[in-house]
Amino acid sequence: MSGFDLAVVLGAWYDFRDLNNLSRLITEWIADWGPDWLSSIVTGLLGSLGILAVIGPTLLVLIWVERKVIARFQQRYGPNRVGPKGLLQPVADAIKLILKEQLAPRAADKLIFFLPPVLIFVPGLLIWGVLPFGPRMSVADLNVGVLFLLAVSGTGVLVLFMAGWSSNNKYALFGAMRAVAMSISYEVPMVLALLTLVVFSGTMSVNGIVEWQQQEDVIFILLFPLSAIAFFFAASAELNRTPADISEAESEIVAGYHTEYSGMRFGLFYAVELGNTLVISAFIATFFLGGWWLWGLDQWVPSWIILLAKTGAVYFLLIWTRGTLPRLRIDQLMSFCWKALVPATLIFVAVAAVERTLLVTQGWDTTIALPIMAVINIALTLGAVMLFARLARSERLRRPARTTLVRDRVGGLAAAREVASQAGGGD
Amino acid sequence: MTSADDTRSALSGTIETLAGDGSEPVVVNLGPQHPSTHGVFRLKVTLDGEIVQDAEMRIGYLHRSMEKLAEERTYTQNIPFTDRIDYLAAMSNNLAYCLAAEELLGVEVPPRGQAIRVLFAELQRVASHAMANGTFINDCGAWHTPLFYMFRDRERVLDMFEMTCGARLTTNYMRIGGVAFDLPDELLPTLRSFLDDMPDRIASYEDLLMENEILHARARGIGVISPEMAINSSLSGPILRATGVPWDLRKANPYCGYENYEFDIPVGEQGDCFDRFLVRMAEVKQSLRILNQLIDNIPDGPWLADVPLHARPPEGEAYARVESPRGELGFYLVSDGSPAPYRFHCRPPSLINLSALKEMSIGGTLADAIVTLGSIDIVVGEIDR
Amino acid sequence: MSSFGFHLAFWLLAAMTVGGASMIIVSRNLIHAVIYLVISMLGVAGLYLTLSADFIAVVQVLIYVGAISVLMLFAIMLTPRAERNNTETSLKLPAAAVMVLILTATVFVALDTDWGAVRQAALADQARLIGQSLIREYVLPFEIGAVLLTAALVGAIALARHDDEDAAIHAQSLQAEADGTAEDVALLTDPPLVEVEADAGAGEDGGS
Amino acid sequence: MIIGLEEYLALGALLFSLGFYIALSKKNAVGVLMGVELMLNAVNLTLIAFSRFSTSDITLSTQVFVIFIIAVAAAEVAVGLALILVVYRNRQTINVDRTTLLKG
Repeated sequence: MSGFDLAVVLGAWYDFRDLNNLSRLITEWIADWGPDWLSSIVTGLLGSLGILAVIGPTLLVLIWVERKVIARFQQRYGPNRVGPKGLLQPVADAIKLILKEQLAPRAADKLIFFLPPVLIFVPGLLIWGVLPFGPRMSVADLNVGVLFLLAVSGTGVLVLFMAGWSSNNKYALFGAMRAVAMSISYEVPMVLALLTLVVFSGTMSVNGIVEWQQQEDVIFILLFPLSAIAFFFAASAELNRTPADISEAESEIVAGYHTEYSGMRFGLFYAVELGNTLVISAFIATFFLGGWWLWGLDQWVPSWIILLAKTGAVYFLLIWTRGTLPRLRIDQLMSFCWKALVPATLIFVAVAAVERTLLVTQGWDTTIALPIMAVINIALTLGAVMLFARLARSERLRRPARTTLVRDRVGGLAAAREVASQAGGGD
Repeated sequence: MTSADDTRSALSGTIETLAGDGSEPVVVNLGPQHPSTHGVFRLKVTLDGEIVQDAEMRIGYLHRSMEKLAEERTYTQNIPFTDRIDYLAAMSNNLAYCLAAEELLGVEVPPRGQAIRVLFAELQRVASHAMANGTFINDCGAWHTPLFYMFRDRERVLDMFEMTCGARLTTNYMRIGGVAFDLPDELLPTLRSFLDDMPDRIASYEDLLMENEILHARARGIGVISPEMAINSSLSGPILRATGVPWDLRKANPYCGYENYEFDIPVGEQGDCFDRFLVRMAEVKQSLRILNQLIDNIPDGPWLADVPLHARPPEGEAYARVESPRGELGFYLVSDGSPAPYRFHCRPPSLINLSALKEMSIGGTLADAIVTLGSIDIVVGEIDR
Repeated sequence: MSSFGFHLAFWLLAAMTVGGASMIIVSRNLIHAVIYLVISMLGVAGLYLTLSADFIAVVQVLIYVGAISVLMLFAIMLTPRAERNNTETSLKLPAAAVMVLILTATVFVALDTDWGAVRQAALADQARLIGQSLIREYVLPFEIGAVLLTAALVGAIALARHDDEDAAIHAQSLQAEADGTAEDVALLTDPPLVEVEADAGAGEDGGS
Repeated sequence: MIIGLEEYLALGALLFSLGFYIALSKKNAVGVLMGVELMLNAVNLTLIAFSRFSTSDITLSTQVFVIFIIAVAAAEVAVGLALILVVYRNRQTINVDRTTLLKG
């Protein structure tokens, strides 16, 4: 394997390649003397503390990264005053938010108004539970992990609704209703996109999907690019990021469901939103880019660093789209979801089922069959995208015809009068 | 619990407000504090779901009583007020006011002064349109990126303003009879490099925005107004031209020697938000064209005619209008022979263009109304004065 | 299964379930009631977990918390404020009586019968087993379920679709009701009597 | 005390009767629907409890049955809420006391 003997550190608590070792040792130690429920509670606590310890600082860095990257897109410097390179800016922001007065509208539904900033953390943290950081490194490697991910991320919308409704603010209510409508719509392509993977790999465990990719030496974005695209877009809609950030569309409804939240309550929403972006990036990396596995490099580099790198790449893509695209309108988003993403992903579920069946029943050699299927699927994806582009263009053509975009005219008063008289108005 | 009475009272209370499908309209106040009303302007929209049923404009939050104040000051002292009417196009406002005062006083502006005025009016148009298009894309929901791109160009224009007159926004540069200062030596090289860079910049914006499917979806066919409706509402500027009417005061009623420059009037075809955006982009190009013709042909000589500081114009009235970035900007002055105008009135293009907002936004969604408002490019200082 | 952790989980979840359900009765605000329903559903999901039915538990969260409650919220938000109370009808007392009867009967049966119950070994990899049995033994019910869901989908869309003509008739009947001539409502649906209000359906459905 | 089948069954019975009471007593149609959902949940809980504790080997088929119940419940809610919307449009109320058209 490597130059030095890995076996010496393998499994020791200081082996940073598998951060689970420490918690495993502790639970084994507790199991020796304590009741079994204590050890499971301690494991759970350790896992959540570990996750919190990862997310907390990561979020602070992410705020800085996002602001800095967006600033570079926009040819600005971004935060550069507090700390080296502005790195302490998020800390300063957090301190400011904590010190700010927390206002609540007088007519707000008090209990429901105060709960969401806390409740929003529950799904935000639970999702991390099934994310595998390495071969054995996930808090809970459920055999229904994919379903768990979908179920938990679906509950978040309820909290958003609570926040928006209880604020007793019309912008907030609009934001909440938009969030709810969009979230339940985009859950469908999300489910279908993941269903292709589940059907093809034959497992619902998140780690199982990664292991399948490792075993077959292929990443799913090559096999099912359309599912990856659909999942990416649906995720960015669920995360309320541009071009689908209609539920907190700044130029329309101020801040959407969290309009009335000030101080650290807003800060919590913001933190969870960023945390969700991070975890969904991690899941995209896990499902479609192979997660902690990278063609054998995971033998040399700690698996969680590989996952982090892939997550960073996906996260950068999310920032990129956010920095580039304008926002869609709600009806356009809905029709894109139901008329484009859902049929396309549905077709790919069927494709995956057929290919899986062929693979299993014909007993083909996967090293040959999979590349062929990948090529077919990429071709299908390109076809679907081009078909969509053509349909979108024909939709565009159905709108008023336009010969040239803008004509240059050398006309003075006379020309204006002529147009005016043709139009039937004027004098 | 007499349910019949309950029903009746509940129904009689709701029946006027309910649409046919039993939905309840919601009145939403956009503003006066709202991210996309471009200042303290309030739009009261009645929504059925997301559909705008009614839009009511409430203005006056930025009223500073300028027209009344101006009656107490001399003609020259009034110039700074005009900066603050349309603070995104101070030069154009200076110009329009000075033209009116000059007409009243019968002053002839020296050729160098004319050329410098054109130069700055066109630079101002570039800056103002950059701002308008940037904020328009922002209203469409882009995350500030196009806005910052266009701010970059505006910044260079404002730098030129600063090096000439010391101010960036409220320039107070034009004077009755010309301009306050001569061009500094470094201005023309700066302008030349600006003119050299701009075509590339505009090309890159067009790459980014013209074929952007989302922008098309958001702006095409939205906020449409017909040419006759536009004319009847006395709209002007890019909104009118986007409907296909080639009405530009620089051609229709040339001032400051605009007849000597070669430029076209870009017009749209549909009169929708996207056309307004395109017309503004094209107008920036035309402005650059004018500036290119101008830069090597600025005549020498005085830049300010000899006008006494406390000039007393003869009794009479004057109306002068210019094509400001937002449309026909006019100043109407009445003199009673004293050093201060008897009446000072401004025809603000924003206010009159805004009057079409209701027409344009009813039937669309809330998001469309915001985009339409953004495409009108209002400056609240000009609406309320 | 007598460990402390299990007891704790069971009683907490039971309290959550029953408490949520009782709060639906108590709360006067329909939206609060939906949120209590969600709490109750989450409790049931937790109880499924204590019964080692993890697939069902996740499905419970996915369907009830993620979809059904959201649908209910939608339905509530589509009706005006006046309709968002959660009071009881005059049937309150009879309903309570019947409830007590059912409760005593079922609890009596539950506790008195000798079920001969023994805890089975939990199924491993339930999702796979359920999936396999769905397309083997239960393929016919599965298909019927699919047809049912499709029918429900189509039916819901057909019902909820906004029809302009209907809207005009409803406006008329409403007017009649407000005028105190509500008895004639049935007659008003007769075509000759309908004078279609010009802007009755001005709203149009805005996508979705 | 050992938590066995009886506790789950009693809990299911309690939940069922609460749902029953809600379904019968609530004025609001959405409230009625909530009661129905609670009753279905109680039945599901009972079924799962039986599947875990019963002597015969019915674990899998019970779970499949529960899946069907959940699917049907979802369909029922969708149609029920659509019905509520239609009732609301026609009658301007979703109070089940006032939807008395069939009374004649």
